[in-house]
Parts: sequence; C-alpha cells; structure tokens
Amino acid sequence: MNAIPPFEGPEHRWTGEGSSRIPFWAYTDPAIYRRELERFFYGNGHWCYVALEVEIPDPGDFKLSWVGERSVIVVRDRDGSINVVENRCAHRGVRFCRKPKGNARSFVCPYHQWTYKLNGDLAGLPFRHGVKKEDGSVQGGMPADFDLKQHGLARLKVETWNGLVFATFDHTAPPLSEYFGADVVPWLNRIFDGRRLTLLGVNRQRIPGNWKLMMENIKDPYHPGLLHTWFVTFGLWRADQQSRMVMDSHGRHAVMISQRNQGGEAKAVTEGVTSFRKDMTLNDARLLDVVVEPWWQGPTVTMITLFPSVIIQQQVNSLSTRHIVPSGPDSFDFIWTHFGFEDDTEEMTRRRLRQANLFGPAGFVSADDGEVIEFSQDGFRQKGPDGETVCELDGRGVGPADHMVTETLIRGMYGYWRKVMEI
Amino acid sequence: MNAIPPFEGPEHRWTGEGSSRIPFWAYTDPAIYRRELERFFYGNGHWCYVALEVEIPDPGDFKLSWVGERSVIVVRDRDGSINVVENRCAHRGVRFCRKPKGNARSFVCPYHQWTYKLNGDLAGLPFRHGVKKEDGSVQGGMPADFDLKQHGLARLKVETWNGLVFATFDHTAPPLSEYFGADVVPWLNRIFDGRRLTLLGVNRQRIPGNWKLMMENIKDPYHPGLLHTWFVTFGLWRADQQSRMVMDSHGRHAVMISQRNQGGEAKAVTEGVTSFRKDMTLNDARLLDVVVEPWWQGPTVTMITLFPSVIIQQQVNSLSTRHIVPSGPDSFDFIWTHFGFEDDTEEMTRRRLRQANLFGPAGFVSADDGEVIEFSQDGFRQKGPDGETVCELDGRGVGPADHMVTETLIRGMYGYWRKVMEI
Amino acid sequence: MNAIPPFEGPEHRWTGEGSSRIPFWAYTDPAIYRRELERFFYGNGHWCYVALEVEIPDPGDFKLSWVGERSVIVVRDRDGSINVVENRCAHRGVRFCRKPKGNARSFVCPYHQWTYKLNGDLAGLPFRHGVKKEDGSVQGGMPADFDLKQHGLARLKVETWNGLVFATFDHTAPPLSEYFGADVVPWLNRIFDGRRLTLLGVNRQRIPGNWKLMMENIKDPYHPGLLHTWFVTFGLWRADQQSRMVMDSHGRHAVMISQRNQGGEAKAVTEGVTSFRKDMTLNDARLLDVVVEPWWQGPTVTMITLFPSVIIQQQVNSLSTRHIVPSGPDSFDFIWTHFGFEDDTEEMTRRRLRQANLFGPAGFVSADDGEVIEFSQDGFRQKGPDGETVCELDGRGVGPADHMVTETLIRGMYGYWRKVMEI
Amino acid sequence: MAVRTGAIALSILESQHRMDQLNAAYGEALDAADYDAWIGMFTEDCHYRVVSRENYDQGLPLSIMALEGHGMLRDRVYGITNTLFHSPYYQRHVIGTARILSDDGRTLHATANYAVFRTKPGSVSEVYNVGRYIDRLLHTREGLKLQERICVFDSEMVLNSLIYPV
Amino acid sequence: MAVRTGAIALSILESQHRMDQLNAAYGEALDAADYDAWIGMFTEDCHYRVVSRENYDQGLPLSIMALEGHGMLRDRVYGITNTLFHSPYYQRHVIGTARILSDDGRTLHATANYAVFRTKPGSVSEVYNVGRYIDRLLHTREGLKLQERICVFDSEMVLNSLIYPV
Amino acid sequence: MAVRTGAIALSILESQHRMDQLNAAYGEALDAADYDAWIGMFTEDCHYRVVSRENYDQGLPLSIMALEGHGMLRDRVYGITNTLFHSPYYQRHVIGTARILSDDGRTLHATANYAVFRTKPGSVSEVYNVGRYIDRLLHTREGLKLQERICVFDSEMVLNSLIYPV
Ligand code: FES
Ligand code: FES
Ligand code: FES
Ligand SMILES: [Fe+3]
Ligand SMILES: [Fe+3]
Ligand SMILES: [Fe+3]
Repeated sequence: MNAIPPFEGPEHRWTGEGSSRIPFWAYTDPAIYRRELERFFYGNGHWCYVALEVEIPDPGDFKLSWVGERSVIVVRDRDGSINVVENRCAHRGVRFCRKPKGNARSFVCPYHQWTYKLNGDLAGLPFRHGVKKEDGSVQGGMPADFDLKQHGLARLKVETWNGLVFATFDHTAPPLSEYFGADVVPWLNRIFDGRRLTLLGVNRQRIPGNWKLMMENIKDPYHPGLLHTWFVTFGLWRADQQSRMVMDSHGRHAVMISQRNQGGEAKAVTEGVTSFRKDMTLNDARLLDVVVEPWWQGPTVTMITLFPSVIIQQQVNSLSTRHIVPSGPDSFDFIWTHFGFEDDTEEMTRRRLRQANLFGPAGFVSADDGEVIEFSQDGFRQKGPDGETVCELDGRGVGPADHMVTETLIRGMYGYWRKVMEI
Repeated sequence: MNAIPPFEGPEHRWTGEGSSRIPFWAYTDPAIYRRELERFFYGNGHWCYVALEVEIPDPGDFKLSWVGERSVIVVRDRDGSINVVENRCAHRGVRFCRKPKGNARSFVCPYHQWTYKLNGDLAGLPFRHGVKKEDGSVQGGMPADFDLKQHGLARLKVETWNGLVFATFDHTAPPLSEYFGADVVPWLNRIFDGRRLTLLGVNRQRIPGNWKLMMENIKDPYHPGLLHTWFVTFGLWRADQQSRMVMDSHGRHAVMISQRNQGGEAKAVTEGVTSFRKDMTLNDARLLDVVVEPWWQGPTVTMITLFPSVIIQQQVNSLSTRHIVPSGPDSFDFIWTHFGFEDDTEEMTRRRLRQANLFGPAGFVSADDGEVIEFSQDGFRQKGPDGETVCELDGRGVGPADHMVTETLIRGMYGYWRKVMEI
Repeated sequence: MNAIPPFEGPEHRWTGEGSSRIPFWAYTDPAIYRRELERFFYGNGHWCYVALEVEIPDPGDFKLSWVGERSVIVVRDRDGSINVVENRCAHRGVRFCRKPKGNARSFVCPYHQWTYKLNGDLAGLPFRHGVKKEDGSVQGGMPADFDLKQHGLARLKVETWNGLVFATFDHTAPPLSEYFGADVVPWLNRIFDGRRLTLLGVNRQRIPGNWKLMMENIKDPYHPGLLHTWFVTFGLWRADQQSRMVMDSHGRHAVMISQRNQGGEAKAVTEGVTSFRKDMTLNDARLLDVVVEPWWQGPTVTMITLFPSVIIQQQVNSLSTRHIVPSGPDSFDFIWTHFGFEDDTEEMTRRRLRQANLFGPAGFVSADDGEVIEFSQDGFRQKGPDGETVCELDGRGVGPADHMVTETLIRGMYGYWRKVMEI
Repeated sequence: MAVRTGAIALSILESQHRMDQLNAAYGEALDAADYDAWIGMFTEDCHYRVVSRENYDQGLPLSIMALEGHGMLRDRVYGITNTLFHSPYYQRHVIGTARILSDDGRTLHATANYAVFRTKPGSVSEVYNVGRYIDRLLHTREGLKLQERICVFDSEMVLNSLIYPV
Repeated sequence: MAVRTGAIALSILESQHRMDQLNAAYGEALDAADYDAWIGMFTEDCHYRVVSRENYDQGLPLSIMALEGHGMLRDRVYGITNTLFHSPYYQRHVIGTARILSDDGRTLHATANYAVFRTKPGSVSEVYNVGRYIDRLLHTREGLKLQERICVFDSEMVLNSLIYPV
Repeated sequence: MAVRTGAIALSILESQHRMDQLNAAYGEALDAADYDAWIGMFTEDCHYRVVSRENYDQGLPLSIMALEGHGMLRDRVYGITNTLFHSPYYQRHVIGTARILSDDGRTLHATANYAVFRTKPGSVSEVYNVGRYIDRLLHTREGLKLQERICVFDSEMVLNSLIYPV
C-alpha cells in the first residue's frame, strides 16, 4: 500500500505569515509537545514557577512541585536559602519523594538508601566500600573511581522574587529581572513588593486541553466581558473600561491591566451581549464586597502571564498564583495558590476568601474558562491536523494596546513560539 | 541499534488476492484508521447517517450527532428544511454546542459570542467594528478585509430520505439514490415509504472493537443461527429459511433478507448446533408475540447496512437505526434509535417495545454481538500485525446469494475497502 | 518546520560499553517493547511459565494464562498430557474462551461454532459442506480445497518440570533443561523434586512499571536488607549472611541464595541503615514462626528468576511462583501462585499461609517492591529518553558472586538483553 | 445525652427497615447471581425496567430491559444462564438509604440511589451503572415485594453490554 | 430468634432516621437539580463549604465553594442556572449511613461518607468527588436543617470544573 | 399517613442500628488512618482477612492479608506506619446497609457491601477495592465487636499495592 502519513511529524508546516492563525496541530501533535517541553520548560533560558516561599517557611521544609512534567523538590536549606532538585534518584531513577509536603534533614531514596543533602549532593550510600568479613576480606562495594560528586540529584538554578520561587534546568538562563523584562517587572513588584505573604490554600483542577490555551485565555481581554456574566454585569471587566495591554519585548509575557467601573448598561459594550444581565443583583453583596487597597494605585485587575508556567492574578481583593503543569499535548493540571499579606485584617482575609468564590475550579468567573478550554481541544481534535484559529481582532500585528478589543497578546505569544520552536 | 519497525506504516502490505483474508492490521493500525476517516467518513463521496427527522420536528429543534469523529449539529431551519453544520466555532475552534438536544433561534459560541444562523452562516461578532470612545476614536475591531462569509461553521451537504437524515462533508457527493443504488433502494423504501415515524427512544453502547466489525456482523448471515439461541430455536433466523443476500454494485451496502419459519428441530441446521435448545419455550410468549404487518410483503427480517455509518433493522416487529460512531481503531459507539409508525395501534407499540428486549446492549440476541466484537479485537491485538481472518464460506468471490451459508457480503465490503483505501 | 524526532526509533543508541548503565528508553520506548515481545516472549528459543500442573488436575481441566500479551489456554488432555493453545479462533480471530478456569471436552468458538479438539486441531465447523435443500442442491459451504489441518488453534510447544508448566511459540526452542542450564537446574529441583504440590491460592497486582524492573528487583540482592525492614531486622536477608549469586551461562536466569542469621544489630550491615529497627519485635511471633524443612539443606531463601516470565520464591516456609505478564512498556501484571506440598501437615499449611502475609500486593516485604518499581518508571518517564541507571555495585563486569553487595545479576541480564535485542 | 424531639411512628421506622433490608438483599442476590432469590423479591405481576435517564426524562418508552411478570423474569434468567454468550463479570451493588415517598400500609412508594461496579474476573473494578431505583411495593405476608422497579440510569453509554439485571 | 440486648433510646433511632433521610433527600435533590429543595434543607444563616482534604487537614481556610446564608446559596444557584457556561452533567450521590456525634435535642453533629459520580449525557460515568460531610444541624419544627455542611473531599484534583454543589 | 403493618421487635431495630453504626465508624476510622480505633472494633481473638473472590469461591485459603488477634493487627499497623515504604493515599469507604443474618443476643452474623475509593494526595479518585464484608460479631458491654471480618473483594487485580486495611 502507499505510505500512510503519520499524524505527527515533518508534514506539519506553518505556511502562513505572522502569528494570527494558529494551526490546530500546534495544540495536538505529540512531537510538537515534546519539543515544547525541551525548549520552553527545560531549556532555552526559560524559568518556571515552582512555589511561594511562605509554603516552606522553616529550614528543612520541602514541597513537591513540577517543572513541566518533571517532579522537583523545593526545599529550604539550613541557611534559609531555597534549593530545587529533581525528584529522581541518581542510582536507578526512582522518583523517591512521595510526600507532597514535609520537613527533612536529608533525602533518602528507600530502594537502596542512597542519601542526599538538601542541596542534592550525594552524601553517601550503603556498602560503598563493600562489607568487611571477619577474615578482613571485603565483599562488593562501588568501583574505586566512583565519584560521589558525579551522582547527585539534578540541581536546578533557583531565584526568588519577593516571595515567589522560580527554577530552571538551564543553568545558562539569564537573571529573572532580565527574563521578565522591564515592562513586566513593575507590575510584578506592585503585588510582590517584599511584604510577607500569608497562605490561604491550594486548589487544583485537571483541564483536558493544551497548556497554551490557558496562557491564551489570560492573554485574551476580549472574552471576559463576553463569557463572564459577572464581569460585564458588575463592571469588573468590560470593553468600556480604561485598560492597558503590556508585553515584554519578546511577546511571551504579558499584563492585562484594567480599572473597574460601575457596571450596568452601556450600549457600546452590553448591547446584544447575551451574557449581560441588566437586572441582575446579588442576593448577598458580600460576594463582591470590594474594598480598594492602597497599593493598587488605580488598577482593580492585573493579570500577569509569565510564560510558560504561571499566571499571577489580582482580581480586586483576590490574589493567587496559577501554576501550569502540562501532561501531554491535550491535558494540563492547573494549581491555584491563594494568598494574602501578613498585615491583612481579619476582615480583609475573610473578604479575600469570599471573593475566592469567583475563581478556581468552581469559580463564578473561572469555572467556565476551564470548560471552554476543554471544548477548544475537542474542536481541534475532531478537525484533525488541518484547520486553524483566527486571532485577528485589532489586526494581525503584535504590539501593546490601550484597550481590550484586541488579540494582540495572543499573536505576541505565538510569534515568540514560532521563533523558539523554529516552525 | 538497527531500526525498529514501527507498529504502523508502510510495511503493512495486503499481499493476498481478493478480499477473503483480512489482515489483522486493517483493524488495529492507527494510520489505517485515520485514512478510513478521511476517505469513508469525511470524503470520497460517502454519506453518513445523522438522525431521524422525527427527532427534530419543529423549526429551531436541533440535536447533536456525529459524522465519524466530528461533532455536528442537526437542526431544522425556519423553513422546515434541515441543516447539518459542524459543531466547531470558526473563531478559535471551540466545540461550543453542549446540549444533546434543544431548540435555538441561532447558535452563539460562549467564548466570544460569535453568532451563527441556523444554516451556519456567521451572523455577527461582538466589537467587529471596535468600540467607539467618547472622543469618537475607535478601539480594536476586526480588520477591514474581514469577511463574515469566510467564517461560518463548516456546513455539510444534506439529504433526507423519507424520515432519515444523511449528511456529508463532501459537497461533490452523488445524490443518495445513486449512493444507495438501485438494488438497495427498494428495501429501504419498503420500511421508509413516507409514513410518519414515531420515536420510541435511544440506547447507546460503547463497543471496544474496530467499527468495521459491526458492519461485518450485519453482513454475516452465517452467525445468527449459530450464536443466537433464540434465532435458531424460534426460527427467527436459520439456514433452512428462504433468504437473499443483496449488495449494491460496489459491494459496500447490503441487505440480508429472510423469512421466518416455525423453528424447532431440522436436522440440517440444528444438528450439532450447541446453541439450539430443542425443548426451550418462553415462559411469557409476549416477548415474541409476532404479528405480520401488511407492508412486510413476506420477509420477516431485513438487515440493511448502509456503509459506513448505519444499519437499519427490521426484525419482525422491531425497527431501529443503529448509528456507528468510530473513535480510534479499537472502539466505536453504537447508537440505537427505535421507532414505529404514526398509525401504530397501542398494542403494536407495546409489541415493538416488548420485542426491543431482543436488541440493544442488553438484548437477548444483540448483547452477544457486542461481546464477540470485543473478543475479536482482543484476538487481533494479541496476535500483532500479522495474522488474518478467513472469510471463505461459499467461496472466495463476491456476488449476491439466495441463501445464508455465505460470507460473500463481507468479501464484498473488503473488496470495496481495498479499492478506496488503495491497499 | 524542521523534522521533529519521534520519541521512539533508530535515534536510540546504547553508546556505552558493557551493561552497567541502562538507558531509560530501554524501559519506556514502545518500539523497544514490541521487539522484546517478539524476541523474548514469542521467539528466539525462550520459554514462558504458564501454570502449575496442580491447577488442572483432571482431563479436560483448563485455565487461561498468558505468554507475553497473548492469551493461551492451558488444558489437560484425555491422556493426562498438557496442551497449550492460543486463545484465538482460526476463523475470524475471536479470543473465544472467557472463563478463567473450567473443564471442557472440546473448545467451541461461539461466533460460528468452529470446534477444536483439546490439542487445538480444528474438529469441524457448521455447514462446512453447505446446506442441502429438498431438491438436493447444496447451498454455500467452504471451498473444496479447505483443509481442516490448516485451521487449528496456534499450538505451543509444551514441557512440564516436576509440576511447573512452560510453553513457547518457538517450536525450535531447546529442551527446558538446556534452557535453564546446569547451574540453575539443581536449585529448581531442590524445590520441585517431583513431590505433588498443593494449591493455596492466587493473588494478582497490576504494577505500572516496565516488566524488566521486576526481574531486576529479584536479581538485586542489594536492596532487601535496605528497603525491607523485616529482612534486615529479623535477619531474613542482610549483607552479613552467607550467600551466593548464581547465573546461567547467558546471564539471563539467576538464583539468589542465602541463609538466615539471627538478625539484630551488626555494625557492618545495620549501622546507618534507616530501615533497621533495633528494638522492633513482633506482637505476634506466629507471623514469622519459621520451621526448618529437611529439603532446604541449608539455604533459607532461594529466589530464582527464569527469564523472561517467572520468579520462583522460597522465603523460609513461603513458596510461590510469580508470573510476569507484560502489557505495554510501562505496565505489567504480576500473578502470585502460592503452593505447598501434599505431605504438609496442617500446621505447616497454616504456617505457609501466615508467612504469606509477608508477600504479595499487601505483603510486609513485597508491597514496597511494587511501589519502588512504579516510582522507577515515574523517574524514567519524567526524564525523557536520555538518562540512565547506574548498576555498578561490585564493579562493571558480569560474574557469579559469593555475597550480596553486588549488582552483577542485573548487569548479566542486560548483557544478554543487548545481545538478543541487537542494541 | 440525646433528648427526644417529637416522636416518629414506629411503623415508619419499621417500613424503613424493611425497605432498606430489601434493597440490601436485592443487591446481595444479584451480586451472588442468585436469580431465584431475585425473582422472589417481585410480585407475580411485577414490572421491571432498566431505562436510560435520557429516555425517562423525555418520556420516551424505550428501555434496555423491560420485563413484565415472573415469566419474563424467568426468561431473562434463562437467557443469562443458558443462551446469552458473554464474558462473565462480577457485579457489586452499593445502595443508599431508601426514601419512602408514601406508605398506606398496603402500597409503598420509595426511591434509592445505587451504584453498580463491574469487575471481570482477575481484572480491575470499574464504575458500570449508576442511577436511581423508583419503586412501588406491596406489603405482603412474606414482607415487602416489588410490584414495580424502574432502574433509571445515568450511565447512558453502556460499557458494551449489560447482561445481568442491576 | 433475636434477643434484646440493652435498650437504645428511641430518640436515638429517631434522630438517626431523620439524619439518614435528610442525606437521602439531599442527594436526590442535587441529582435532580432541584435547587430550591436543596436550599430548603439549610437554615437561613447556614454555612456551606466544599473544601479539599489538604486544605482542611492543614487548617488552611480556602475552599472551592464557600457560601454563607440562603442569599449566597441563591446566588450560586443563579450562577448555575443562568451565568456559568458549562457542559451539563448528571450527578449521582451515594451516601453512607450517618454517624451522629452528638445530639442535645436542639443541635446535632453528624458525619457521613459520600461518593458523587459524574456522567455527561450520553456518556460513561466516572468517579467525580468522594469525601465526607461534616455537619451541624438544628432540630426545627420542619425537622432537621443544616446549619453547617462542610464537604471535605479527597478528590483534590478536580476533573476540570465543579459547577453544582456536592 | 402510614399504617402499621406487623410489628418488628425493637431488638431487631437496635441491632441493625448498632451494626450500621459500627460499619460507619469502621470506615471513618480507616479513612482517617485512626488505627487504634480500628483495632478497638475487634475482639482480642479476632480474625481479619482480605481475600479475593476467586480464592474465596474456590475454597482456596490464601488471602492478601490474614491477621489473627490484636497482636497481628498491631504488627500490621506498625508495618503501615513504620516499615512499609509506600506512596501515601487516602481511602474513602462507602458501605451499604448491613444484612443481619442471625442474632442470638450473643453472636451476630452480618454482611454488607462496600466500595473503597483511593486517592493519591493532589490527584484524582479511583475505584480501588469493592466487595463484601462477611462478619461474625459479639455483643459486649462496649457494644458490638468484630470477632471475624472477611473482606471478600471483587477487585482481583490489585492496583499495585494494598497497604491499609479495607
Ligand atoms: S534507586 Fe535510589 S537508592 Fe537505588
Ligand atoms: S472561540 Fe467561539 S467565539 Fe471565540
Ligand atoms: S470467529 Fe470463531 S467461529 Fe467464527
Ligand atoms: Fe476568563
Ligand atoms: Fe448477531
Ligand atoms: Fe524486595
């Protein structure tokens, strides 16, 4: 029979110019995905989010986290610094650490008890020099040239940023400040200015869609005022608001900034918007009892996408990091860590917790984001490798914008993606 | 290391002549399966069954259905005609329609509210012309050259046949009458003569086997008198009956026609048949209270296979369509829609419902068809790519037959399959 | 875009010398796995374990078993001999036998009732010569040249070994005695000396790891005294014991032999061993109420790995076969059959059953073997194709040893594996 | 120490006990493939149906199993044990506390949620069929008997076949 | 024949019956999407939370749903029925026998294990959310009402979204 | 209004209540890893077995866990908490209403169906072990105690390991 083209592989070409039409195979092809892991999550100078410092306050405290598909241990060392090491024994590959959180003086792989320091160095292993018998002869042991230094846990380069912890397998990666870029840093520092954080909790959801769809979703100022009734109805996010779309120089990171208005009707942005509910009011206003915080300096919403692994959310009084953990081309885990500040009053904490009802897997304005991402992947899958999305709102180019009626941030991300993926 | 032959791909050759020995890889190879989707379900002039008209009686009524692996919406338009459009938004690919059935005035994708007419045309989208500010300046919007006409839902070619609805992505497909062919049409019209149908209900089963095995099963007059005790014992289907095997000129569609006899012993066809139960009688005869209907004009059973997507069953008083929805090489969903006629008496409806106990996922004579299909796939899988079935009952050629002791219809289908698959 | 290297295939090279560093792809690559099935489980003169004779004592008794991924029927024929035939109908491939155990006079495939003798020969099939009508004419039937002999069930070559049953698809395979080799046979015969066995029961576990990891685990005398608290604490297995590591001349089969000591502290082998529990004693000593059996002739533990499919365990008074049934590169089923001897006293049977608490999916010293195998596969998967294990305890060469401080048996197996796999 | 707050007629506790015991016995009988016991829990003139939620909610009459009276139940059992070729499997019922909707001392209406797990021998367990029993029962000298049990199942995509009653 | 061994205060059997009936009705209401009935099982000033076991065990206050009083419950129902775009799914609750930890005739503390199965229409059923109800209830004239229900779930990785209460 | 139809001895309702409460407490203890509470539900001379349906039905004596008396139960608990290396997981028991087969006031025989769900922290829940408890209990001053519990499970292919009792 004549050759049958495999689903994945070389015959995939991105023929069009620019980045306003994304081919479906960019979301479904396993080989594309493996290259994404190599280049975005494990290499090419990219940093991944792994934790908040407050999750491991004391020496020896550790938590398991993820860099791409690789399990890593984030641990605070005796000197208070933070190490990130891969959770894979150097002897025979065992992912040995199984407790999601804990405190350790060292790491011991149970299989043969190879023992590692908190920085991943191999401290020792049983019978390295064999077992001495009565007659003095020695049985077994590791070869004479065995070098402990060559057999530690894979160690990642680590940087913290006012309470955030980032890591990378690429030890040639630039410093975080350079990685984030001058346009994004101020918005990051607006939230993370060195204040101590408090941990409110973690929520997790498994979303059966390609990981990039979540980045798109938070680089898409077009949808919130349309998909999310609460946003348009209560004026949390809608096209008649003063807003700005910021990008780093590569187009990979972005910030969506906006200032809430009073909501209600406004011909230009609610007319014909089926999700708008003219007469909707809350039975219990406490769900949206917004109180302005001084550090906001205006904006009520800032959504920061730090490519490829994390989204940082300020939605009025609700704060969280959202960690993207990809697993295959058509699924990722999305881990929400909600936090506040050490100087929050009890009321403010209760307020943040009440507003948390809007977010996460059950959130009034986030549950449906997970749903549409699932349905997008459904659509890509059913069509097969050809077919493409159309991201041409506000043109086909890439650049910052001072409004929401644009898909420029998405185009920015795929412009960068094409470059790095060499596609 | 020397190259390791991948499981799928070019090294699969159908060396033998004819179509009486089907290689196992025809049932297991993912690449073969993808070509089947392209050529049988999406192209090459093939039509797929999608619904009964009676399921969507009124304007705006819609139901979700499947063409191959693609989700489609079958909807009755204002003028009473029926449209079939792909359930995938032209903007960013979302499979947006999630209700299995309903009534709509238009289709709105929730993500950004692109809105489509019932015929799939894009009616409009929010902020297409941007948002006008107080100062009159306009923010965002789609490019000037954006053409609504280029961004509708994929629309399928549709034809109805006395209550049956068929659709195809291939707009060059021939008319249904030509597709079915002159030999099959009379048998279709015998059941579907323009009478109004009544909907009795839908049953679904997921069968972990290749989709072709179900077509084979209903092109296999050899097995019913052997596998199905009820058929041989109660004379519903056995080799001593007067019967005919009809095929279209391509060998892809077929009709198995037979006339019930009184059952009981008959040396030639029950001797040594372990499933035959000489002394079996029903405790409640109502399960098989057959009443001849005038339109039968003789035959008590007609099983029509309309390649690739549907089987139409008349088994005495039980009528149904059985829709094949493939998903991967080793599984398909099988959707049974039971129906009657508007002029049925209450007794006749009750009779059809009682006889429905013979069919479907729990049916006295159908449950085991699903089982043997699963076990066939088990057998193919365990053997690996080599190995073949032997379909040589009544010779190795292809042609109609006036008896049941034959596998000619199966050979007919695979003859056609080889031609279209170019294998 | 430039070609994306597929995960599997030729680019996998084992560059290093010897067999002390096993590349992760040897455990994860589907193409490697398929070649393993072909060469180790189905060909190249390898034998697989399928049953204990005592499981099918009487003529007609059968049980389903596995050779690699292929379902086989192990059946005792009228003359008391044992046949092993593949559970796949020669007509259209149905894996027809569905009862795990039973008694049969012949095998009948339900689909069309092709009937096979207990040795797999096709005895007959319905309507082979067609159906004769009143007028004497004959309808259908198999072609004149149809030869029953060509259409039996695939039959395996079978040999029993004092109660063990082995089979192979490779009819050119050498006799078992040659396959096991002179160094292993005596240890096998020590347990299986012709005594009648008694069946105590079967336990099953699905271990999500590569099948070779289980062979490694039982060729790894290094871990028991470290992973398994009971072994080191109660002296069932620890480095200060007198022991021997035996291999066949190919390095594929092995025996780990050791003699229990009194346990307790022993600087050389317990110091720093975190799993050692100085003061641990049993609340109920009956769990470890070991009684020496005359046939032991010294050794208290002999663990025999018969590559590729079975492990034979004597751990003090507990005896079992452990059958490896691979399914894909990253999972296998592990089937434990515990047995005793016909002349066991009731106490001895109770003792074997109590000691069974140490083994199987819930065993005090086996449950964690399954766990570490799962975690190994996790580690291989997360790292991707590069990365390798380090099996260099006691050097990098292959040879027998008179102690436990060695990974020589693992190196032996992979030396053989490379040769057969031509990698 | 608990305080008594408004009495409940003993008859209610008794009917509740009878109903929950019937469901427990029902599940055990099917899980043990004891079909005589199963039939014995129905009245001679019983109705037994297994119907998908979509058909039930739309008022469509089609079931996947619809049996009327002991005769048909026996015919089904004969099919299971003698004529229906299938791969054997275990069933395991876990049934929630019943709700008694009405009980006039002769006829009792009740519902209960159920989950049935399927396990092929030697394999893993899977969620097979979950749904709701909608029952009409009679108080008889031999205790409660099912005059009608409709099993309305959520699991509309049947995992290939459904051989045994649920 | 059974012999009586130490009496149990009838009030205990009655409270048990009330609690198990409430749980049965609770599951049935949610499985039928009867949200008014659902709200009616709570007191006006109720607390309803759905929280992961990891947060609960670590004493972290975050929930995935945290509602206070009928007003918020109604707001959630409005979200489910009017504003939250999602793929519809069936729920099926199977709830174990409740354990009454204390009952002073006014306030009752209880727990129960639950399993909720999710089925998308026309598809197969899956284990969706399993966990434990931790309840505080009031005896009222209309029977027991939930003053607080905390659903502590094991299923920490939510299968995409959780739209309806569990 | 419900009508009373044939009394049920209160002792039967009481034993039923005790048995169902014991099962509820049993599941809760294991799900909370409270092993002292678990041991406390057994008599000193108890037998506890977890055995596959295939072995049980064929009369083969092998179990995957077979413990005799508090001592062995404590040894198992020590194994779980100190010596058996494993990936931690949550258990969740959902147990059906018990059937009391006999009760002479001293010894009580009962059965119940159970489903145990396993969840690795931060992951999804899966059907882990479903089966049937076959129990012999004693009425004691501290209430019912398990003298023998045999967990006969359908889920013959264990999902790798089974560390905790079910
Ligand atoms: S695999 Fe970790 S110590 Fe051996
Ligand atoms: S994806 Fe459908 S409107 Fe945007
Ligand atoms: S497939 Fe076995 S007899 Fe036809
Ligand atoms: Fe959103
Ligand atoms: Fe059939
Ligand atoms: Fe071990």
